[in-house]
Amino acid sequence: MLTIILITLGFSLALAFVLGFALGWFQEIFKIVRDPLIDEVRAALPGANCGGCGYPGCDGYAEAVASRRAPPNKCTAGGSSTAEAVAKIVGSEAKAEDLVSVLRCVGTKEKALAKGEYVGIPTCRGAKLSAGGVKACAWGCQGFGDCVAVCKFDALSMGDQGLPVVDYAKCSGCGMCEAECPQKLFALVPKSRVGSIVLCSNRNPVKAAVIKSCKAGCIKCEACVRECPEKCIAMVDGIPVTDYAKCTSCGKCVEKCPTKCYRLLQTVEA
Amino acid sequence: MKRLWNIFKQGIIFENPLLMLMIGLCSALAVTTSVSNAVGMGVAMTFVMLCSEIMISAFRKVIPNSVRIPIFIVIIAAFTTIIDYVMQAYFPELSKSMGVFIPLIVVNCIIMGRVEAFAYKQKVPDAIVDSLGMGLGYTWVMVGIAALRELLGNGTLAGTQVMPASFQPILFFTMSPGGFLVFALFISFNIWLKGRMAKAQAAKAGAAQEDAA
Amino acid sequence: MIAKTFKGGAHPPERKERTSELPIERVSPVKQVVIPINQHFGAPIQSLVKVGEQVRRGQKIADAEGRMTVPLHASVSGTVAKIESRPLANNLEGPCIVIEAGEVPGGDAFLPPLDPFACSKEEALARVREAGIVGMGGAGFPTHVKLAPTKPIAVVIANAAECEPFLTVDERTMIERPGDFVEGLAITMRIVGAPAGLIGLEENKASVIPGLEKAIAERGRGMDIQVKLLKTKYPQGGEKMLIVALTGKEVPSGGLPMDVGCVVQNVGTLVAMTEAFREGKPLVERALTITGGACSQPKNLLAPIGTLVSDIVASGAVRIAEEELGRVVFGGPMMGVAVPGYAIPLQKNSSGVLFMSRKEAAYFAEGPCIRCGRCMRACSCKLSPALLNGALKSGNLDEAEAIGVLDCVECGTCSFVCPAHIQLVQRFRVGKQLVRAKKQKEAKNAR
Amino acid sequence: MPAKPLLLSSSPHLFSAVTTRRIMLAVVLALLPATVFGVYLYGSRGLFLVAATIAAAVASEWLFRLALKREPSVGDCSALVTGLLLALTLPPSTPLWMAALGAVMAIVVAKEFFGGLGANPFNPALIGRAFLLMSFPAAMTSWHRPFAGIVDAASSATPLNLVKQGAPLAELFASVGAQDQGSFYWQLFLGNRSGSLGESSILLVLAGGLLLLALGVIQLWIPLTVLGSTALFSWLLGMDPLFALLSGGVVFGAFFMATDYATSPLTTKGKLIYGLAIGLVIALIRKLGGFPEGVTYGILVMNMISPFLDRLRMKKYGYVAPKKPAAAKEAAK
Amino acid sequence: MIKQFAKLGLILAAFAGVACAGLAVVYVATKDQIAANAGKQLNESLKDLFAEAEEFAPESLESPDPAVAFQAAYVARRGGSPLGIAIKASGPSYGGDSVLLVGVGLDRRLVGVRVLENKDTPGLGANAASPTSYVDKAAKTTFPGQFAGKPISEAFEVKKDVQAITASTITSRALTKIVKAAGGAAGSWLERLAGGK
Amino acid sequence: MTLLKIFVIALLINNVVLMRYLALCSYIGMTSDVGQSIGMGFAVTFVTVLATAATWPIYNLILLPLHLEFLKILVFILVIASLVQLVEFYLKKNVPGLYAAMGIYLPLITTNCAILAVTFENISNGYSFIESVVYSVAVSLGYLLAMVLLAGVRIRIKNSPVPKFVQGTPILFVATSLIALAFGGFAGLIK
Ligand SMILES: Cc1cc2nc3c(=O)[nH]c(=O)nc-3n(C[C@H](O)[C@H](O)[C@H](O)COP(=O)(O)O)c2cc1C
Ligand SMILES: Cc1cc2nc3c(=O)[nH]c(=O)nc-3n(C[C@H](O)[C@H](O)[C@H](O)COP(=O)(O)O)c2cc1C
Ligand SMILES: Cc1cc2nc3c(=O)[nH]c(=O)nc-3n(C[C@H](O)[C@H](O)[C@H](O)COP(=O)(O)O)c2cc1C
Ligand SMILES: Cc1cc2nc3c(=O)[nH]c(=O)nc-3n(C[C@H](O)[C@H](O)[C@H](O)CO)c2cc1C
Ligand code: SF4
Ligand code: SF4
Ligand code: SF4
Ligand code: SF4
Ligand code: FES
Repeated sequence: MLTIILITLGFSLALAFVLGFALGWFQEIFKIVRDPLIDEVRAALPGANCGGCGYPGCDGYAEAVASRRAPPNKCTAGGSSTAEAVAKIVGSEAKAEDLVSVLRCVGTKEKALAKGEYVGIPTCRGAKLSAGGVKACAWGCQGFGDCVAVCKFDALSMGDQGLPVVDYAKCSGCGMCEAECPQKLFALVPKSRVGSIVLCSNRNPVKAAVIKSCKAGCIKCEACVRECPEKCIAMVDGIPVTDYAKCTSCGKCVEKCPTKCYRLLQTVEA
Repeated sequence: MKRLWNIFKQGIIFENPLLMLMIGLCSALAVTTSVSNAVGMGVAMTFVMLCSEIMISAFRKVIPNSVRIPIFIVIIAAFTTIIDYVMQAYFPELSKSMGVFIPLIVVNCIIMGRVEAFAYKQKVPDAIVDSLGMGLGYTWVMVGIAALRELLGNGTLAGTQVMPASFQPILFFTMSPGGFLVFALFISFNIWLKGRMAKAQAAKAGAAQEDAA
Repeated sequence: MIAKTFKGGAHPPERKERTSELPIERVSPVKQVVIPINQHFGAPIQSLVKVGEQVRRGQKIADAEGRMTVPLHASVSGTVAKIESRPLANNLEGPCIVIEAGEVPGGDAFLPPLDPFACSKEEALARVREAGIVGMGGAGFPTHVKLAPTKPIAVVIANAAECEPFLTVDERTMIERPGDFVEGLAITMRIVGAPAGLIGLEENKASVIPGLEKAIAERGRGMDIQVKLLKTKYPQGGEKMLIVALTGKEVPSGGLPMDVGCVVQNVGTLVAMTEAFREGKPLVERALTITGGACSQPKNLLAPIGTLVSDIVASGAVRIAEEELGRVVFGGPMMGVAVPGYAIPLQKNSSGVLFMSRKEAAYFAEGPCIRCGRCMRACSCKLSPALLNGALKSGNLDEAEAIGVLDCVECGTCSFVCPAHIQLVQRFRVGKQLVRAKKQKEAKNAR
Repeated sequence: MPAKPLLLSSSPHLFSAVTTRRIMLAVVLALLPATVFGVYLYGSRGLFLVAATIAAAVASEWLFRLALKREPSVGDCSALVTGLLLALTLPPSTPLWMAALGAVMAIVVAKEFFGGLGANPFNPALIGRAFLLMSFPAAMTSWHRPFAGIVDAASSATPLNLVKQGAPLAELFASVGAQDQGSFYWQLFLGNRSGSLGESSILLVLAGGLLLLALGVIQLWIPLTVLGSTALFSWLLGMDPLFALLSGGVVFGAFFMATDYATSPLTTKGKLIYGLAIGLVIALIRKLGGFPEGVTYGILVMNMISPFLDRLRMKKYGYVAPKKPAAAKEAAK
Repeated sequence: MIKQFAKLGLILAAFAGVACAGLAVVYVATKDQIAANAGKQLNESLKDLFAEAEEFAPESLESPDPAVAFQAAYVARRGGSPLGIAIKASGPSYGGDSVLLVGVGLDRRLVGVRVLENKDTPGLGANAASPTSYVDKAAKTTFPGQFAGKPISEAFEVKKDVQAITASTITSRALTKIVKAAGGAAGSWLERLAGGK
Repeated sequence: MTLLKIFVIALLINNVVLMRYLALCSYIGMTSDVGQSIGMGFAVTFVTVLATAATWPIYNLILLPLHLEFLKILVFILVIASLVQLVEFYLKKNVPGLYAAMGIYLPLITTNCAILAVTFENISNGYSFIESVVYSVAVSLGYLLAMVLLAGVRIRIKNSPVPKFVQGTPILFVATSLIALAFGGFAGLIK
């Protein structure tokens, strides 16, 4: 019994000593060199891997930032706070505004008329490409929710009106929906912005044509342009555009818009 | 006390090693052809986990970070060897039918995982409770799988005939394809359960928020 | 003659019998034309006229600088009533010049005739552009660009396959105007300097051969022009398929016919060329087939560009059974575009309008792919539609590109043969757009 | 203007008349001769077996999709085909409940778990068969003489079994009532032998297979290579190639099961390799393996390889070999 | 630096030393029991075959069949005189090697056959080892049981003088082959025994 | 012949993953891509052979003569863990190309139970050194084979509408079940 224990002890002590020694030694020789900055930056990123920054996931962006190949404010999802944090780590100035995505279409199922009986693949891009869209309005929302599918932040859902609904609390302003929508219906708007906005993208200047296709759209009556006391609204390429430098959010345009497609941004977000 | 109970609960359901964390799968499939094997394996695992967690938790202050892995291995291997020999000596049948899987406890990801993630950082009582919870969590799943497999594949439960004599055992379930299939169904059941629980929790949280408002 | 062909393809029902015997009729004068400004493939052009202005038939009414532009001509004499956005045959809206027909002093404003074989090459190309000629069998590619290739051309191919079911204009044109057709081919050969010309037509049109042979003898100017028979199979008329069938060469991926020494021209385009030189007539009217199950009196018609199809129907030239109408298609049934109504103007490349009955237009819901492999065998480009579909459905754009989504010519053969009625072409169209967008983005990032 | 809204959809606007359901019904039609012959050989028992598997297959597919709130798919008739094929590959004496269990396994586990029609990587009917073979080996390896009725004790080895056991030639001939080599082959061809319900008459199976070929439901590649390579490798391994083709379920498997769309490669090159390899595995299992018959496993094993064979695509039209990065660099210089 | 590594080594060694010492204790404590377990099944089977025997003396025998290997052989003795011989023989069967214990008495008849190891299919070949699976239901004879009392000179042909397990001809033949080989070797041993005396 | 027998049995008939349920963690984890599974498979093959070459002599030449066979588990696992470390260090420094291809798999290998199982079985089966090496190659190639096959099935699963309740790991085990069922055909291939 005792001999066995002794032999065991001798053997194991020798083995363990050698191993422990060797391990410590090896760790010293083959120290892994990796820029610790990368990990630091990575830790400051939200980790949604949404690709909004234009790099392959958060890791890719972290590496790019750490090696100074990318500015610190590219993470749209993280917004200004992340940009600041990242900037602090790599030691540069950050300038980023928190954005949210606003849908510029009010053509609900009832209001915007269907063009025919669309029977192709149920995606907005498919409908647009093969049938020029499913609605009489060539600019309106197709309602198949391509945007909903790409939103990584669960901020979009398809409302029962057939239009996507943005949850402004969750929207990170990453812009995926804006890029995906074949009708280019989303506007990325700074969270802090106040003022009015038209929620219609129909650029057909012919009033009759608009009325025939959508009961909610902008009919080019230009009431908003006329009524604005600050004269800050102008028709650009068929739709009214607000100059936010001048807009005071007085609400006159909203009041006068016959189809109620002019809104104040605050009420959109509510 | 509540804290310990919570730790215990984690292992049994919420962080059940087999179902939720999906580690240590090999033994779970290999020895679940009969309930007695499953119990044996569960006990052996729990024993090794308990002893190792106690040791490591107790000595966590003196184990240097850079050689902690070899030390963990030494400790786990020692207890594995002990249970191996004990089973060979006193439960020879069981030991034989579990074959190489008893020695393989040493590489079972569950133990290494718990030791590294829990015992090395927590106090001894916590470690004890954690290992018991994890062990029990591991065991009940094993027994569940084994019961189903043994019942369908052999018509018995823990060796006693429970199905009527006219029942024709479906040998598929005692063989490896059957094991994989039953395990798959178990996991999917659990994913469903997890979803249900998460939903319930979310609903609760929502309700609480509304109350507050 | 042994009929040549390509690998793949399918045999949709031909349905040409209703119109193949009917001569091309000129539509009765219309009151109004709606001329889409941009009918060519390339950079947009601008209107040269204002509302209220009087224009003469053949007068240039829109143009712009740039290689990839083609001028537009008034197709009737009259007054410009409006310039506005209208729904077009491609299902999008676009600017159109609306002309109220009326008497205008001076009559037609055609160009002076020009001898294509005597003038210089530059003069000839300028004439082709000035006449507003674009490809009339396909995408409306500016013909003068096609006729100025940067590589030597060995053969000009007259695409007389007319593989689309229902359509019969090309066949009728060859029967009625074989001389103008053959001369157009000769002119093209002269301009690109090709020593040989081939006329490729499907076996179901073999009856036009004697007429063509005679025309070659009379108006072929002794050039090496031959008629070749092709198997009747869709899409025999796709230029890539036509080239491989006739020359055995494949147009390299991403390349053009000129990369294998070919120029391909549609029958209508060739006739338009002859008219542009011999009569000085710009492209102001075109022949087309109006047919389909819901069309109780189908016709081959010659109509001014910009004529609204609804006006043709209203004039009684063709009769439509409204209650049976299920789908209106601009173009052929395999590649045409389904439109929501027919108050839509004809364009330079509108080779037909189909009024399909509800029964013909029967729609099938997409089923799961059963991996039958029919699409793989039918694909005219030897792609793997079933695998492409899988890759695109799971959003794997890299795999889709590797399998060759960008090489798909959208012929629709795969969708036609698919027993599960999977919308393969539509998905590929979307996929092509997405892959291109991705490549662009990557190229930008790389820079 | 039109009375109803017009249909808007992508081109093409015409569709071929071949639909999924028609294809499946064609397979059923092609299987009818063999099925009827099986019922003729084994009486009403054969009919019940077919009914049991079909009912179980169709019902389980319907119920499964109902439970998952998925669109019903029974209308495409693929479950019908699976059920029928399963019955035809079973020993006629298989207890009905067993056969039904196999059908449920085939449909639910092998097909619906993977997403239903076309998504299954393994041949459902053969998974059902392999499951039964593993679960109830005794029942699945007891065969009956035609016309003898299904009596418990009256089991009789199939010709393949006899060969596997090294039985003398005379016994082999006697098992099909033949006197010499020629009439032995002839009897095998006609189908007067014990075996699975639908496989015995090579003549009728071939007739069905040729029908499928004629209708364009299947291509020749797979059946041809399976049969050819089974014969070739059987011969190379020292077995009688003609006997190899006429015994067991090779012909049946080659025409009806190796050709299953969902589990065979899509491309022609893939199909050729697939068929060749199936033949090899069949011959190996028959020669060396534990089973007298290797068709089930030959096909199942190759089902696993089939996703890789899908990569053997044709060169696309106008294929240009991608420039090697090095060459590209040089070109840039 | 070296000192630091040495320290790591020492700590590891300390743990290893304690662990190994503990193991040694457990090993010694369980050694005998394990050794005893190993021979248990064999011993019980031997006792079962030769109930009167007092001791089993190892003997070495050559297998006449190259496919069958003899792992051991024991001469059963009572009061110094042999009662018979038991051969532990293995041979390939359906699912791998099977091990049988074949007992032969001095009367040149099989005393009995015990299946020590069998890896064949449960419900089929493995029925060879099942005490409740009968080849002859009426007489309740199991597959190995049918050999008891058979003279070793018999032809041992499956389906003629040996009843096969249902649908398991391969197993039946494989096991019978082992029995036959053991019987043959026992026969020559008995001859030598007789000759030697 | 016996070496061939050992090989075929370990590769096909008693496949480590499919029939013996070993190395499942990495089998499930590392098969989302065919290339990945091949990389992991070869990495495991390499380490298994090394481990066999190291542990067989240690057991038969050191532990057995010293009557220390009860240290088997402890010594083997330590040896394998150190081996993996050493290989990793070595490759990183000297063969960076190979390291880039294989390196990411190495840490996963330490806890791969198949390797340890092979070293134990070499002993318990009483294999000679050569037999042990052949066995270890066969087992790890069996692992490679199973991985590649699952990776193939996963190509199909990726593009399929798998029902929600079996999505993810469950369907992988269902697929494994069917692969194992198909492997049933190899049973008795060598008797
Ligand atoms: C699938 C497919 C089928 C086509 N079929 C025809 C056809 O039948 N006749 C034709 O003139 N052009 C057809 N085209 C267009 C030709 O490819 C080609 O663009 C045209 O012949 C060029 O002549 P153009 O420029 O004079 O129009 C087809 C194109 C595709 C992609
Ligand atoms: C597709 C198919 C696969 C089969 N697979 C097997 C098998 O794996 N094992 C088996 O024993 N029988 C199988 N059978 C049944 C056998 O082919 C056959 O009934 C029996 O084994 C021997 O038949 P024979 O000797 O009359 O030719 C299969 C039948 C078919 C149609
Ligand atoms: C799943 C399965 C397991 C089998 N297991 C055994 C077995 O353990 N022993 C055996 O002899 N034959 C086994 N077989 C082989 C068949 O039973 C084979 O048909 C039989 O050996 C033929 O002999 P028979 O004349 O007794 O039917 C098995 C077959 C299958 C399909
Ligand atoms: C030619 C052909 C062969 C088929 N063979 C099988 C078969 O062997 N097994 C099966 O379950 N279904 C078969 N089917 C039916 C169907 O394809 C099968 O249910 C799918 O595998 C399910 O995805 C076949 C269908 C066709 C058209
Ligand atoms: S709504 Fe649009 S911008 Fe906002 S998070 Fe979603 S995808 Fe990004
Ligand atoms: S907003 Fe754009 S992407 Fe979203 S549903 Fe409407 S059309 Fe589609
Ligand atoms: S549409 Fe594209 S993929 Fe389909 S057959 Fe034509 S070329 Fe092939
Ligand atoms: S034709 Fe349709 S069902 Fe057949 S393989 Fe192609 S996509 Fe799949
Ligand atoms: S790999 Fe076997 S337990 Fe994890």
